[in-house]
Amino acid sequence: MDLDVDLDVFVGPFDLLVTLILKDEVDLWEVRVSHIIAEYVVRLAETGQFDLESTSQFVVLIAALLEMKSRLLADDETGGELEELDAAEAGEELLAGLVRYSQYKGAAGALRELWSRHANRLYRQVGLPARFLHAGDMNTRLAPELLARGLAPLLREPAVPDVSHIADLAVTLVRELRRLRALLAESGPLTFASVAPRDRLEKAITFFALLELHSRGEVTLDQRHAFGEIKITPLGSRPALADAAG
Amino acid sequence: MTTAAVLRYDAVSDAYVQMEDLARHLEALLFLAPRPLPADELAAACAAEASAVRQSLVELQSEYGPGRHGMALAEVGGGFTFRVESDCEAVVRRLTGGRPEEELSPALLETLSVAAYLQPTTRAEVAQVRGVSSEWALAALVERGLIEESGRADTPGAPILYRTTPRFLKLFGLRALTDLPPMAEFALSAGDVEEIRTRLVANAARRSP
Amino acid sequence: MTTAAVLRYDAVSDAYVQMEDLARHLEALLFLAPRPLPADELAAACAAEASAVRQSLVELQSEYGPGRHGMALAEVGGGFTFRVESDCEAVVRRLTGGRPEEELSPALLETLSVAAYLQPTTRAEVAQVRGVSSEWALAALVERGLIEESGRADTPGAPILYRTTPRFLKLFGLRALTDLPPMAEFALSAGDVEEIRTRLVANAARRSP
Repeated sequence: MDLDVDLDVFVGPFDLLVTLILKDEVDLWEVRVSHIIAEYVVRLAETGQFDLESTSQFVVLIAALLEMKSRLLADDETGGELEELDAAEAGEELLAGLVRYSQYKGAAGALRELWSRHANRLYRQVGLPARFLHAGDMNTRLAPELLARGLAPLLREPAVPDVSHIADLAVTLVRELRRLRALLAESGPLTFASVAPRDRLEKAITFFALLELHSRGEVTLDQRHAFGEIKITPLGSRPALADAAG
Repeated sequence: MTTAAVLRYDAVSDAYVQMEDLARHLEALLFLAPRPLPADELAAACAAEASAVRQSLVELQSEYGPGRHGMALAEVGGGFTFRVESDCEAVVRRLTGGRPEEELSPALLETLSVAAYLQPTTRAEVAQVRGVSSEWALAALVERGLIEESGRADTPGAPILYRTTPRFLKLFGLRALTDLPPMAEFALSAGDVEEIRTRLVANAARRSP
Repeated sequence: MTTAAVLRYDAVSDAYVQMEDLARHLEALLFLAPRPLPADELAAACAAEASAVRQSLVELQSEYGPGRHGMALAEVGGGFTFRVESDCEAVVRRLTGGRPEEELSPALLETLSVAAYLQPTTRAEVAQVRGVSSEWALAALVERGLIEESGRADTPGAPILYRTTPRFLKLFGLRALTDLPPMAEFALSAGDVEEIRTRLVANAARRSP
């Protein structure tokens, strides 16, 4: 997939971004997944070509990223506590956060201004001549092994990132589509709980497959309340081109 | 052919005088030292009274004032140092090929401003203000010598504390941290805050059933 | 209290005059350069006639004559350079010390290791094997007197070469560079410079696809 993304922390091909995330060289925290999706949608609209194979691969990669990110979020390091707040309290807290943030953003602007005026001034960068560096002031002595240890990480061959599970997942989405279609053809309306696997990641795949069926007009989805059971109803023969919104 | 003489005009005695030894010593120190030197360090090296050093520095500063020499005496980064006069920079760059400092991205500047004003601060605190994890940005700022670790906080988990470096002051042309523009300058007006509140309320109303 | 004015006495016009731009440019170049600069290099940098440069140098040399300033302009080894006046050296000796070596951050130690094992090495090479721009780290090591410039490489752009200093050896208690500890894990000794270089470059390439 040759999608180029342009993010705060990364500019370049999406595939490379995923590789770097898996290698821990780009922090997933700082990747706005919504931006990537937006760029993908824009590109789809521009090219006008829809390829199920590559799109499902994209969706799976995005799902994997979201899953990894949601794990990080659950392990929140920004100190946000998952307390029950009423809407008014939450609003006030959000407001205070925004006001605080905008102040630092203003300060960053002032720093940029100072930087542009001062960063490239020329200072003399020459160490003191050797004759002034007498042994007397060197009362510390460092172990030479520190130098070997400093170089060792750079000499070690970096591990090849394990991307095998991504390839597996790509196959899984196609397989999951087939499985759901078969089940629906066989037994009619189903609930999500009855078809979803137990594993969280696989559950996500099933969900994406469902969304895919829905967007192709093959099923209607019905959920009465948040986090409630999702009812899946097949819409006759496929591919149905009728508007499947609902 | 000309003969040159370096003289200071002394207004009190109304005469041109040679530079005094203390000023010459300070000049030598400032020329050789690879970093800005605080007045007290200068005084200790010269074995001179702080007040005498202060006075000689003032003299040096006007002798090496704007447009006088190829370098000027500046107070920056917590001390005194010579730097090339801005109108001579082009000539120097032609010889040294010195590469300009790499630009700081908006994300780095934002992280740096949080670290500068809140210092010493932790990764979590920076993340909380910015609303995104800032691990990468903090690491990049450490790598560029703009912030450094300064021990650990006395809170659960003993997180690493960060503070700005003398190099930070130098690159931003600040004498000391107290020279940072006051935070109050960037406070939102009451009207702006109200506007954000209104927008938040409108959004919340749209979302709730 | 005195007011200071830097003036040159011009014998022809019998008047005190401000320093000319060419002299100020030369002053800036000589102030910043870590090595003596030959007259023709100075002329090229200033885009000035050799004869004009010669004349300005003579003026500078008498301005920065013995006993005038903290530093004097000297002609050594075919080039011009500022050097500290001998009667100011005692003061400079009293200055050293300020910076404890324990302040070698991980980034500085890594850069120092690369420079130590690969020396002589260039800024570009250090950046390549570390995967990050190492400009500041190299400058900080120069400032601490642990590495120094040692001429220029015989490659396009003639980049500056860096090598470790005698102070570096002293700090790590080494008699000579051949005493650098071997990379136990990789069966490499300090003598296997080419082997180390090849491995570092290959790994760097693998890390950034």
